[in-house]
Amino acid sequence: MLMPPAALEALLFAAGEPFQKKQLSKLLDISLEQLDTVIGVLGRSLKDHGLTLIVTDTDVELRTAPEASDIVKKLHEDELARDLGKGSLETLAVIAYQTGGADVECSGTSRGEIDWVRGVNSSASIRTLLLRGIIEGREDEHDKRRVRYSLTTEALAHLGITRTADLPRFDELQDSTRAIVKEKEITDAPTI
Amino acid sequence: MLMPPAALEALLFAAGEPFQKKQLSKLLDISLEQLDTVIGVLGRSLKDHGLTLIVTDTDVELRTAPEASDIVKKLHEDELARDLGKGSLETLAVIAYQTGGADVECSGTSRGEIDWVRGVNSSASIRTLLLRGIIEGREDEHDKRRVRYSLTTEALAHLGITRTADLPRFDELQDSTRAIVKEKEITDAPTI
Amino acid sequence: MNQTPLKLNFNIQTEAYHGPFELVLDLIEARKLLVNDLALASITEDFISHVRAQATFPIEETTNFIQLSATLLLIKSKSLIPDLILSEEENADISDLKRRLEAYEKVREATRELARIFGKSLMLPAGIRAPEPFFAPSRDLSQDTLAEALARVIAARETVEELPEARVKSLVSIEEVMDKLAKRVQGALTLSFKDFAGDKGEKVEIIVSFLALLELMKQGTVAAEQYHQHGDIRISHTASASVPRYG
Repeated sequence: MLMPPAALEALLFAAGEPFQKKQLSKLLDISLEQLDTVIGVLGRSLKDHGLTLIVTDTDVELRTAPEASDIVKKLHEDELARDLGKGSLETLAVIAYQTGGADVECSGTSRGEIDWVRGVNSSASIRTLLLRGIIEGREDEHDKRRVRYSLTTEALAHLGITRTADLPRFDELQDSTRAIVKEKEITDAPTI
Repeated sequence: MLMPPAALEALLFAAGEPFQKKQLSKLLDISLEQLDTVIGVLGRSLKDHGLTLIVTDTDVELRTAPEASDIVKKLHEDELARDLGKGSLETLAVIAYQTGGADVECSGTSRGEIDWVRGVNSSASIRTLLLRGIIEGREDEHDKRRVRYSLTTEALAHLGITRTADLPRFDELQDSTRAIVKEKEITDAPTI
Repeated sequence: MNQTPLKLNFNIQTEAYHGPFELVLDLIEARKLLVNDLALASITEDFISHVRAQATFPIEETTNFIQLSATLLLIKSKSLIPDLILSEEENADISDLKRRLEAYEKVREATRELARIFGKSLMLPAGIRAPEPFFAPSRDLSQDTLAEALARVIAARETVEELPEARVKSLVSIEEVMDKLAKRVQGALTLSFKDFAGDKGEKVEIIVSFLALLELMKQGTVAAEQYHQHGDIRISHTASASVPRYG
């Protein structure tokens, strides 16, 4: 069995954002007082580690240690200065061409559609594009759990266009892309 | 100053996705051999913590520990692992048990090798695994037209293990499979 | 076996799907045998009945099954008539099949191991912090690189979908395979008939009924019996002196 401090660490890590103490005590099935003890134990065990706990009256959060700020900053600079690369460009292209055009019925592209067209998992690419402000996600009107991605206005400006329909070979490439997406709807069935 | 294992931990946490070893060695300004040592040290220091390192030939990723599975599942109930179909699982097994090890000249498994051992066309299964991010394809170093597939950190995370060598009965099931495939490469016999 | 015809290549494998190797191993395991010539010879009829009962395999899978049937029939024939001379290619097919089956046995075990642990202990990645959006484009982001990227993706899909076509060429019917083999076996039998004198008379009988069996299967009569996958062998070489029941 996992000790409470380790369980707390796993929860905070997977959450990625501040976690309410109230909610944590429920999840871990301990009292708020016990939780404070557990937070103390975890905090001390993170000494000499690259992570640290930020604790307020109501919340707890796992963060990179302040001593690591230089190297983490270097990482982000590195990430932002880098070329997008093949995977992210393909992902962006699917979003750009699949979205928009004459019929505005289809606003944005879902992750499942991108994965399907590319034939590989695109989570990492979507993450990169989001972090760089090139795409943004919006809740699907029909399915609240699904997010649809589209290009940001900054990205359009960078490309020197006002709408994606101005992209080269737009009609042709959009038709092919949408035909592939249709295929998905037909075969969206049992796991293989 | 932050020690390299702590710096590595901070970077992996901040990245939130698999990190290429090559890129890490550059950021930390250490050699790949040194990086492997640092990975080992960090891995051991995470014992009794809620986090763990997943290491493949090319990548490292920080993830919640397998023991924390039950508690973190409460967080993401909606996006829990869907089971894989039989064909995909079998294809995954072929790839999993042939990858890794120090003496592999070519890492990864080609589609031809998978078909050879399964006796059926595996493209559908490979596609499913790619879509779910459980395997990734890389160009064969010797034959650019051929793609070789290997496990991602996502695959290991679903299997609850930190490296391929921890697969159940790995030595027993891996060695024999590899010996057989090697033989095949020599004779390069026609299909069935 | 629950096999439904499916429209698209990437949907071939339903849960109940049995590949040809799997079928062979299931049949061998049901008889508690190890993978060797003897075992392969003993499951040949069952395997073929099975293939014949499946009218709805996707075309490419049918090729795999028929090619495997052909190799099994060779092994069977050779076990009945040791004098039957096999070509180098045929011998290579047989040893290749045995190697693949050995490898596949391991894969099956590995698959069982993975099925046992897959998804049981999930290890989650670090949660994604809501990004503070600030725009950071790159040098490789332009209208043209985007169009190229998408064209590349579309082209890659097309080549993937064209691949299976090439394999269908080798398609032959199981009847052709049986016909050819029946002729070979009959030929070998005539040539070496004198070897089968005396105490070997029993063997002649076996071979003759094997040929009769090939003929029956060709006409579809045996297949009409619809074997249960793990069911009894109604026709084996020990019982083959009696004509299989049908009708």
